[in-house]
Amino acid sequence: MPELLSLSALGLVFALLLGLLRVLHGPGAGDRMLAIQLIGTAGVGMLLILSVLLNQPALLDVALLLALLAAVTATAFTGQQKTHHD
Amino acid sequence: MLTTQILYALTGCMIVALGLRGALLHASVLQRIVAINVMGAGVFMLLIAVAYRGPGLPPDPVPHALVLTGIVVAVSATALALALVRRLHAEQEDD
Amino acid sequence: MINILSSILILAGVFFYLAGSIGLLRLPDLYSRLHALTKADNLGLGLLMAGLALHSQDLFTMLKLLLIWLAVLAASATSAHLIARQARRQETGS
Amino acid sequence: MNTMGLLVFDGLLLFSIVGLAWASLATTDVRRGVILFMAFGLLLAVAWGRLLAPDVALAEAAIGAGLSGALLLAAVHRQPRPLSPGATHDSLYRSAAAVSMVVRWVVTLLSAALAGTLAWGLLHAFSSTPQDMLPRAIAENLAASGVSNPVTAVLLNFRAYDTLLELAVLLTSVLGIFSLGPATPGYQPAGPIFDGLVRWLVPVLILMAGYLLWVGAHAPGGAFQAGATLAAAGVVLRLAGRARIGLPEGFALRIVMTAGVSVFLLVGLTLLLLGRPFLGYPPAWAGALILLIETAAMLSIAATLLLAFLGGQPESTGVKAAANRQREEISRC
Repeated sequence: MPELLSLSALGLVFALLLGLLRVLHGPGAGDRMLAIQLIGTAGVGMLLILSVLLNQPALLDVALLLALLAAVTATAFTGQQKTHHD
Repeated sequence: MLTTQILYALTGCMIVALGLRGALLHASVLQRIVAINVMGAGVFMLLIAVAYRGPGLPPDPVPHALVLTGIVVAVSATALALALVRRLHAEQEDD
Repeated sequence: MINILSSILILAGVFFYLAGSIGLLRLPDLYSRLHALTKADNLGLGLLMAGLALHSQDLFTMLKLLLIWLAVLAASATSAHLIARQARRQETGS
Repeated sequence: MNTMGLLVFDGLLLFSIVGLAWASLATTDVRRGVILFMAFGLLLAVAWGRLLAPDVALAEAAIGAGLSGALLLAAVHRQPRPLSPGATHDSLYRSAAAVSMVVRWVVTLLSAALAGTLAWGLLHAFSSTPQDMLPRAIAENLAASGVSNPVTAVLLNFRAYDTLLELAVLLTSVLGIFSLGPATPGYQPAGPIFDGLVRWLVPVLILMAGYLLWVGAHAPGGAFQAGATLAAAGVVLRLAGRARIGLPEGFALRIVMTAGVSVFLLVGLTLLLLGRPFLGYPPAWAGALILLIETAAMLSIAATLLLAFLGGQPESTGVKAAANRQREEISRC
């Protein structure tokens, strides 16, 4: 089982690297933000695997927080600030 | 000597250097703020690597506590810097 | 038996992650990439979670894993939608 | 196989982290740099988890991957767009490289030299026999600290002075931000999809903050992580264009802002009056006192970070009404 888990962690890092290429290439800010969402989900997956592999149950909390805060940054990307006098 | 520890510590050094270079060379103030944050992250990585004791062993909690407070101070310093940028910009517009 | 099933689920999850990220990289435009992304989010993470939950065999851990999956599902569906709409708004230049 | 697999995992993770750090600083497009920096923060949280530092990973997930990204993105959105690609009407936001090639190389070499020196010193330190006096002292005294999470024990008992001063630093930074001007204008009201997200995300974030505060005594978590999560809930409300984002107004706001420092000081001084050292908790009371201080600290940290996101003193409704009245009078003239 540990072998399978470290292999899966490697698979997720590869998914992450592919996502990184999209972050670097863009072309638009929207593409980059989508890739960030993918990196976030890959990060959540890696933390879950690490939590079993390293026997650290607290990493599940980290994964949950990471998932929730990914949504916060997405809203930060879309929020439209009012101009000064309305 | 642990390979993992050395790997992360050396990466921390590299990130510090990258951040320092960016903070000194960038003309845009916002990017300098990002660079200083990167530099801080490198220092955090160094400290966490030093605290690591190997798989299955409890790490040293003191550097963890240091980094924890460091992260919170860094974000408040960033916010203060951004407020300064906004004010500077408002002053320039008035000119 | 349970071990084999959980291994299959975990590997299938990783497969969908990879498929999703390849899609994100190869597909031509933002909107089709969005669909690729949902594969990784929904299927990849879902299968991975199911595999790990079977492996853990602990009720509290299973519940937490389920909660994480639901959070990711809801968050990623909405935020992908918001990002795409924002991108369209910027393209049309308003 | 297992250790080998993890080693490759470490290598690829660190490669991605360094690559993102480099890419976020190599570009002159500020918006792009900030988005890359957010991805960098996300991966750092994974790295801290890998190095068995879940307390730090929680803080990084809330702040590095969340709040500082939101702060910087908001600053980028506020940034005026240059009229044409070459137009640098504003020296503050000018991103063109005005530094000469020679300076560039000298700075690069100096940075590399610094990294080399740092690495050399570290390798030197690693090769000598480690002296684990401090961790051992903590492990031996953990039972008397009132909590069983060693990081919380260091933060709120063994080195409580540092944490008190840190809360004072946070308060100072907010006062600094207040002195620089009013809060940024609010956000447009959210559309139906965004609103649907807000309706479940905000309560879940608040619950998560409560959970992190409670669990911090015996597992990773605590006031800092809980405060940052609570602040994130306020940030979402703000971004959704809500008028009320959970911050109290006027005098109540002052109390919440200073609650961390004042409860900390009050506990310390009371102990001093009772003939104990400053912040030297009696072991029987330590658990309860730490929870009391942490609750106050969480509220202060959340208020501080949220005010930092507002970027200035929030206009209370009374002040806003007065300002509107004044504006109407001016327009009538």
